[in-house]
Amino acid sequence: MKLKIDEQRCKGCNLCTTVCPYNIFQEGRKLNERGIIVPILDRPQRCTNCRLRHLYGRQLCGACQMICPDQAIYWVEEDPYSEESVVIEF
Amino acid sequence: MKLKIDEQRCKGCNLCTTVCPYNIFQEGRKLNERGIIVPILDRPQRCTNCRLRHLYGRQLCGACQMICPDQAIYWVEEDPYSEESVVIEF
Amino acid sequence: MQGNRACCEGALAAGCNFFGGYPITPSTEIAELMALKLPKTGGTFIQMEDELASMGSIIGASWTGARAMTATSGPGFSLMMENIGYAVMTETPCVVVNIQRGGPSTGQPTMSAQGDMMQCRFGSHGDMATIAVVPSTVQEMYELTAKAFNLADRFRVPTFVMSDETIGHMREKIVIPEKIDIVPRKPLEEGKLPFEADEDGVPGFAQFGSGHRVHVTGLTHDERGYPDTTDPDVHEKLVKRLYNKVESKRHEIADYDAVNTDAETVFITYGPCARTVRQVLHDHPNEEIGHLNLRIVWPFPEDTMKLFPNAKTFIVPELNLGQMVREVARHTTGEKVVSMPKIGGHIHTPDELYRAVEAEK
Amino acid sequence: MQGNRACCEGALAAGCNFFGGYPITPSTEIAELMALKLPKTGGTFIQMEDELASMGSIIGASWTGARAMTATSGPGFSLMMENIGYAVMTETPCVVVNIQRGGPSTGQPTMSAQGDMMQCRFGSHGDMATIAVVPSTVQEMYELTAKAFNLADRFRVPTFVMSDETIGHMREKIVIPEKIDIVPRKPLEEGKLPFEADEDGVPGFAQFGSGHRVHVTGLTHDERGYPDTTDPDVHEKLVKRLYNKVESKRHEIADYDAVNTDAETVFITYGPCARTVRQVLHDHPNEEIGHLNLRIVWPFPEDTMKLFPNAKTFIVPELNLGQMVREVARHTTGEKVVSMPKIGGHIHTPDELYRAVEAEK
Amino acid sequence: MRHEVLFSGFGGQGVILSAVILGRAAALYGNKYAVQTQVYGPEARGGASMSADVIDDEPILYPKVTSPDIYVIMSQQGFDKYGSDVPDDALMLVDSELVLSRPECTCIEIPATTEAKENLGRVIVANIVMLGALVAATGVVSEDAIERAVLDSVPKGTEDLNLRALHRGFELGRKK
Amino acid sequence: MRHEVLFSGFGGQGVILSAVILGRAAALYGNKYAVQTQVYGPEARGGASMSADVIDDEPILYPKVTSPDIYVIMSQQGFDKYGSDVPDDALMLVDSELVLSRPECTCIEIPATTEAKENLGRVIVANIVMLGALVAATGVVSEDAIERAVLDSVPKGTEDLNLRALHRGFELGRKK
Amino acid sequence: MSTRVFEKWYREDRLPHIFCTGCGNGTVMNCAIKAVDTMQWEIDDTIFISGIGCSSRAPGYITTDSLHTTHGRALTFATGVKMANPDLNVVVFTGDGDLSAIGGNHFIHACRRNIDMTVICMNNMIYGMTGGQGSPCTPVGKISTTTPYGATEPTFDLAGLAVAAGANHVARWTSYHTKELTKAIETGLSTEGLSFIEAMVQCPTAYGRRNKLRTVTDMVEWMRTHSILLQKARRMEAEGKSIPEDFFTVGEFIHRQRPAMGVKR
Amino acid sequence: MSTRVFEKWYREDRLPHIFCTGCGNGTVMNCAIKAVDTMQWEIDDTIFISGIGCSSRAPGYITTDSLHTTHGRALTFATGVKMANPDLNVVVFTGDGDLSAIGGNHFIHACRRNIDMTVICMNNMIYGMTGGQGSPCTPVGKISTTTPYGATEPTFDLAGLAVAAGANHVARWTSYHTKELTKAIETGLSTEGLSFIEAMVQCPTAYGRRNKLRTVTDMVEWMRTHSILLQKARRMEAEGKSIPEDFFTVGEFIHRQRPAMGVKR
Ligand SMILES: Cc1ncc(C[n+]2csc(CCOP(=O)(O)OP(=O)(O)O)c2C)c(N)n1
Ligand SMILES: Cc1ncc(C[n+]2csc(CCOP(=O)(O)OP(=O)(O)O)c2C)c(N)n1
Ligand code: SF4
Ligand code: SF4
Ligand code: SF4
Ligand code: SF4
Ligand code: SF4
Ligand code: SF4
Ligand SMILES: [Mg+2]
Ligand SMILES: [Mg+2]
Repeated sequence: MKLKIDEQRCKGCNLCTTVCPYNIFQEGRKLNERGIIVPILDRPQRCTNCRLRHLYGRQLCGACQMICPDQAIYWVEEDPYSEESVVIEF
Repeated sequence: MKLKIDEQRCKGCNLCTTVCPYNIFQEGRKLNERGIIVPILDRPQRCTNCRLRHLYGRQLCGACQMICPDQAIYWVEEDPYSEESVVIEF
Repeated sequence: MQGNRACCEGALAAGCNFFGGYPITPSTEIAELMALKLPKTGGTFIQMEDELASMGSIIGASWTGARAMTATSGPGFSLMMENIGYAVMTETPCVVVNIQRGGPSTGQPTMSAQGDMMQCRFGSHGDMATIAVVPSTVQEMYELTAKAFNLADRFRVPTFVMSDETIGHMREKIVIPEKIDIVPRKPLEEGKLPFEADEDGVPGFAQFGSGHRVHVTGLTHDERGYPDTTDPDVHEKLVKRLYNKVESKRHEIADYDAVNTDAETVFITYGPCARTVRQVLHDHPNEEIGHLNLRIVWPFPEDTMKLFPNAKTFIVPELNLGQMVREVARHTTGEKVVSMPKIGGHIHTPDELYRAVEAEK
Repeated sequence: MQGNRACCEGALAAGCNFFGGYPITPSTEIAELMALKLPKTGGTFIQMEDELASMGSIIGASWTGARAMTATSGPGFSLMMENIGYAVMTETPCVVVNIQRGGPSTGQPTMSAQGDMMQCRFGSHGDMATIAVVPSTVQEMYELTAKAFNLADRFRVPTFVMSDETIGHMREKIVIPEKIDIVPRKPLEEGKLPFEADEDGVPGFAQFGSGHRVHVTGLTHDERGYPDTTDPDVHEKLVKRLYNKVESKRHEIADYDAVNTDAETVFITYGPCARTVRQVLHDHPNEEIGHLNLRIVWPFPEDTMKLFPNAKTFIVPELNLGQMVREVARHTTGEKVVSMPKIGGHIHTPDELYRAVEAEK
Repeated sequence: MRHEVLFSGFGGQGVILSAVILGRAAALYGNKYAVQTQVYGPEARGGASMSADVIDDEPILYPKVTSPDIYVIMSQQGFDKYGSDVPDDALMLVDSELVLSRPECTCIEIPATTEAKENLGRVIVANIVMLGALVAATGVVSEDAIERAVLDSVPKGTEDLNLRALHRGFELGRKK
Repeated sequence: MRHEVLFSGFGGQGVILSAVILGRAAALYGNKYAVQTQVYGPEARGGASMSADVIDDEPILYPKVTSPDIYVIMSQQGFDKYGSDVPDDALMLVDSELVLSRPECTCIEIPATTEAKENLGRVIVANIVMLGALVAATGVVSEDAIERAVLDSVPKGTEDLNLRALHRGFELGRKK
Repeated sequence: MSTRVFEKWYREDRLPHIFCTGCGNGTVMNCAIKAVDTMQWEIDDTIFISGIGCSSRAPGYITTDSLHTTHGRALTFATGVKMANPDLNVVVFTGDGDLSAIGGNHFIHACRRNIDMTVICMNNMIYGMTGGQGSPCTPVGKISTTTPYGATEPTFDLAGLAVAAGANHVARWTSYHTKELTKAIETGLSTEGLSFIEAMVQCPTAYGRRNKLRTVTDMVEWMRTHSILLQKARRMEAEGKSIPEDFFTVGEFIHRQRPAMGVKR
Repeated sequence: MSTRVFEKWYREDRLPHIFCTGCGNGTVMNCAIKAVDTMQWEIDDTIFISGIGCSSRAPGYITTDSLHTTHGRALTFATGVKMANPDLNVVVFTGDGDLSAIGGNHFIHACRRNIDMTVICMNNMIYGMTGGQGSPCTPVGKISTTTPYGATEPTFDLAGLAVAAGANHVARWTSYHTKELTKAIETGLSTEGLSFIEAMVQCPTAYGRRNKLRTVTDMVEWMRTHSILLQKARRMEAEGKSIPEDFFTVGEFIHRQRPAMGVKR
């Protein structure tokens, strides 16, 4: 699983940065073209959901997704051959 | 003091007949010209207020007057030379 | 049968199955009868906490597909104005009965009047068009109430039964038709957007619970129903359509009697005043007095006046200080227009009206 | 200064000392400024629970002698209708500001419109007459709001400031007059009954707490103020007086500019459209284009149209689908009346209006 | 022929019901046309209320009474308001005990309230007594018609009482 | 001469305030006439809002902009909505980082947001930077006038920050 | 010289009032007038305000300045009066329908704001004026013209609502309990903030008649025998006993000093 | 295949929504959607209804049939929907202003009738949509555009009012407490009768900014640290300790089985 932030939705509130137990979300630095500073992900592989979802077959933790007021946080199935394990979608 | 019922106001509800401790008010029998049966007074001299108001200088009992929804019950000063001590006002 | 009762019976015959109301003289009998009858026919009667709520409840019910109605009088009608505008904006079919009494304000609760005719047209903020029927007999109360449901469904607008204490509380014999035509609302077609109008300017109805997943809002919205509140074109397109779907059909919607169309002096009436005029015509059969009685006053069928090509004078008796006469005046070109206002609770006598005719001779 | 601010400043200059309101775009700045300013001048600001309550509160305050005001926009205006009728019936002076936005319903909350002009006249049930001022500049917002208080007090009617988002949110420089005339209400004279009118049709004011022991009711009442709801004469006398005290003075109340009175093509405007017409006149100084701008639209000063004896065409641009043009049409005798409706939130451009003039050539 | 019947009394006497019943008798059981209207105040009891029927062989156009030919007056206030300038050729029935005044026209005095109270046991049926008297005295509808209309209109369980009242009314009306 | 200045950006960038300040500078400190208007949506943040000034030596009749000669564009959405068919003889200032497109007309690129964030420490004053640049580049009002208008309009305690932003704007505007 | 009930407070020229024979509203007026008189309030400084309903007709019979407003809105007008001139004494008469159906919002907001006035609700459990429709206080099972099969909607506890909304003084009595009612109103008048007095009253015409309480006395008797002192009810509750279905509590529900608005300067 | 939050319940074509950066409304929507999804309600049988306000925009982003009504009146429309077709599931989103200022009457009546629906109030203690005027829930002393000198009016306890008015299930949580809030809504959805869920939410734009809670996180942090569990508050009360002024209680206020209306057939 890959953790993603949808840049078309994220408004840069940084609530995700406050709730993730692993501090995976970090305050971003760069304005995007919508004038928004999207958080950046710090080693998202550490996310409970990324690691264990397949094992348990259901959503684990998900605190960031629940609190994200903009429905911007989600996971995608990982492409088995992908090199990068985290993508920020533009 | 004389106890009076104002026939122009009384609507004949008979609440006075239920509250007077001396049963001074009795259900009337005759329709008046407004189509109303006004209670009649049975020895109203027995009324606490009639008897004792002058002595104590204030309203006594007055239960009938308070409950009378039509503001129809009142007292007048007695004419010292009057023969009748109770008058029904027409 | 009492007028208010005929109103209920007409509504029930037309399939009314939801009534949300709040009592007010002189319309109360309608709510009372609905409370008695609806539970027996599987419909829902609910007495709401006020008229704002009554209006809200019938709009909500209508979106579930119910034929919904409320009844009130002046003060309650004033309270419904905001939600009436919402019904217009969201194209929610519903029927609002106003048994008019003397206004303004609390006024004369038990007396008759027609003081809310302009309010019915202009009482809510913004531009809009709606439909109003006005009965002049208990029989018409029955028939026009039933018709109001069909009009409401066909055009998807709130439709008003603008009656008054006189007809509402009058009792006379009526003949109940064997069968009332029920013209149901047109459902939303597959592939169409929920606020995408057909050629007639009216979109198909996306009933709640039937899978259309419609968003209904009183904000200016596009054909999907989504708010778009700053684009002038979206607003203009929507509001003009809502207006024209009714106003452009005014002559098709029109429902009236025109008698003695050659006459030079013509009465224009709606509601109980029609009866006085009929009495005048009956009592003076030899004189040429024209009579146009409108059973539907909004949209105002201005062309009906042209049915009287020789008309020199239009006399408009009303139980108000002169309301519909404004419409008559707006559309006349040279004919004299005489307003015959009457307020206080009684209808004009035949004498009064006949004198007005004589004055025109 | 912003238009809405000018409204407050005008009100305060006129002695407004009570504001009861409920926020709504685009009128909210008025409440906000009042909240800031009234406590400092010893007045009372209260944010009520809704617009029905706002209207109730200013009527209550007015009976204690306060110069009371509220401000709202379309949806809130609709909710005030019942209590506006009460103010009319009880002859309670008060000022209601409506900063109009796009309707119907929630519509376009942040856009400009003049869709509530007819509602202002006919929105409450029953027959009544009230006064409405319409500013076309921020300066006029100041002056006409102040004037509204005087009119309300003089005629004892609710008086409306029927502005719109354009003027309400526009900022321009204004010149604050050194002094605003305050014409206080006429007190009830000794020996007169509280609803016994003087010659001008207006009774003296029996302020609460000053010993008049007046009973105020929205029911039809006699000169003592006591309800009498079944006597047609009492009703007729009262309601006609309430109507005529304003309507019979319509030309005295009138406030307008008439420019190029010899013209054949004449614009009739109120509010922001006046400015577009002025621009047209400015840009085309050699052409004879007449302009009648009404600062008071209700009661409608029909005689002002006669100031243009050569008029062949009246063009009425409005930010609605054609409302005041109805009044123009009612009172014209042969002249062509062109309605120039515009909805969606923007005002007409000078070009649009000039093209209309050319079309009449 | 057009008959206009005007009922007046104080609220609670049932004058509206009287007119409703009479109208019903005429329209449903009398083969005529009838329109019933009323004027009433906000008072549930007390105050003068008025109720009227127009009864005709032709359909009724103008529905209100303009010059009643029959008056039924059950209170002094009602008389003062509606009964004081009655045309000479009209007929008036009054509740003889509650109405003190008498009109210029023919007047039939019916002690309806006393009758109802003393002989029938319920003041409430005074209006039915009056109705009976009215029908007997004027024949504006048939006795049979009014009987059926009364039975239609009164609460279950009170049919007997009301019929007795009506019949007593017939008697009192016929006598005159 | 009539100038029409149009500001656009997303809600929260303060484009309405910019127009208010510019209008104020012209009307109160510039000895001119000015009218400020706007179009804004329901969104407190996000969404494209527009604000405009008409500035003239004569009293202003028609208050709205019809063909602005000066554009200040602070977001791509704003450009798309208001900046895409600008006449050739107009002048446009854009926030160079937030607006990706460029117009046909003369365009001055001001990195206002970056400047505000990085050199002034508060993104919120980006609009004041733009305002400074606008005045420096066009002279539609004097630098002194805009300075006084800014001081009138900003919250107590932020005067310094805003003045710095304005002056930085002057510099950026003059450079071009 | 005669002694009518606080004669100077009644408009003689308007009596008799329009209330039906035996209507409890007249009794509640007596109690209110007596309480006001006891407070030695001046006629010219006292304002009675009401909405629409039988009960709301009361101010029209009282000599003071008075405002008979629109249905349900009395408290908004009262708020305007009191906030514009806190030196006036304001008493509001209202009915269960006026106060709690259409006027419910103003009721809870006036309580929340705790505006310094006394609100007396004549609760006859019905819409009297319009002829007997169900109100939010019509007990379950009772007949009204809009509940012909017996009322089914749960009802409001007006006193409880007033407490939850914030009123400083809340009491309930009946028109039978003239002494207690008078006293409760008096306490209300002298309490800063909003005082809410619920007076259960008989409505023989629109309520009693349809609900097997044929005579006026039947209804008064019903109120007398079905009211249960708050203290006793609480004791019973504590003991785990339940209060019989059609009983209601009377007494003082709360008396407190939350911050109030519109208090005399 | 991606896993958005209950993707099928959101109208993708309308996101991002108009809420400001960090507005708590979006979080409450997530919780409500999760609860509805857990109940396995069908999209086509579920109706979301709201009034006017930022919070009331929520239904417009949800895929079901939805009714965005007039300010304050959502519950009247909801009553119509539910009483006309009890088979539909009805959820109402509302704001503190919408529900308790202009809509207060419908609120108490819906609770009284105990209509079978779930009402979720996003209480940001302010009028957000109109730019930050005081609401009946703005705490005393706080700054809003209409309380520039600090709010002075006493406030409503919405949950308390709902209890007094008759709702079957009443709970309060915050947008910080996503788990508890979701659970409370779920309980609400499965309770017959009216469930009222008060969700305290941060409004950085119209409330926080003026009240020294500059950033989104400040406000969320404030809610986290100032909420106190109902059980704890009750314990403290029993011990005679008072709850500090600007603290508020969270938890389940009531869960009961009074008779309800509009229950599925
Ligand atoms: C807006 C409005 N709706 C309805 C009415 C009709 N109406 C008058 S009084 C009343 C009910 C009064 O009930 P309540 O307040 O309990 O007073 P009661 O007559 O029982 O004393 C109603 C519904 C009205 N006058 N105005
Ligand atoms: C009748 C009416 N009055 C006023 C308004 C303006 N208005 C829109 S939203 C709102 C307040 C919303 O506050 P709340 O319900 O707390 O929602 P929030 O925006 O805070 O989520 C107001 C007053 C309106 N739309 N309609
Ligand atoms: S799901 Fe939990 S662990 Fe994973 S990123 Fe979100 S908050 Fe962190
Ligand atoms: S919580 Fe959501 S909207 Fe906020 S910063 Fe994180 S991803 Fe963006
Ligand atoms: S209580 Fe009053 S109204 Fe009733 S019967 Fe006695 S005197 Fe008459
Ligand atoms: S005052 Fe008391 S004792 Fe005297 S008559 Fe009245 S109730 Fe009886
Ligand atoms: S109807 Fe009821 S409340 Fe009204 S006056 Fe009669 S008894 Fe009293
Ligand atoms: S104003 Fe407040 S409530 Fe509204 S969207 Fe912004 S943060 Fe949310
Ligand atoms: Mg009642
Ligand atoms: Mg809020």
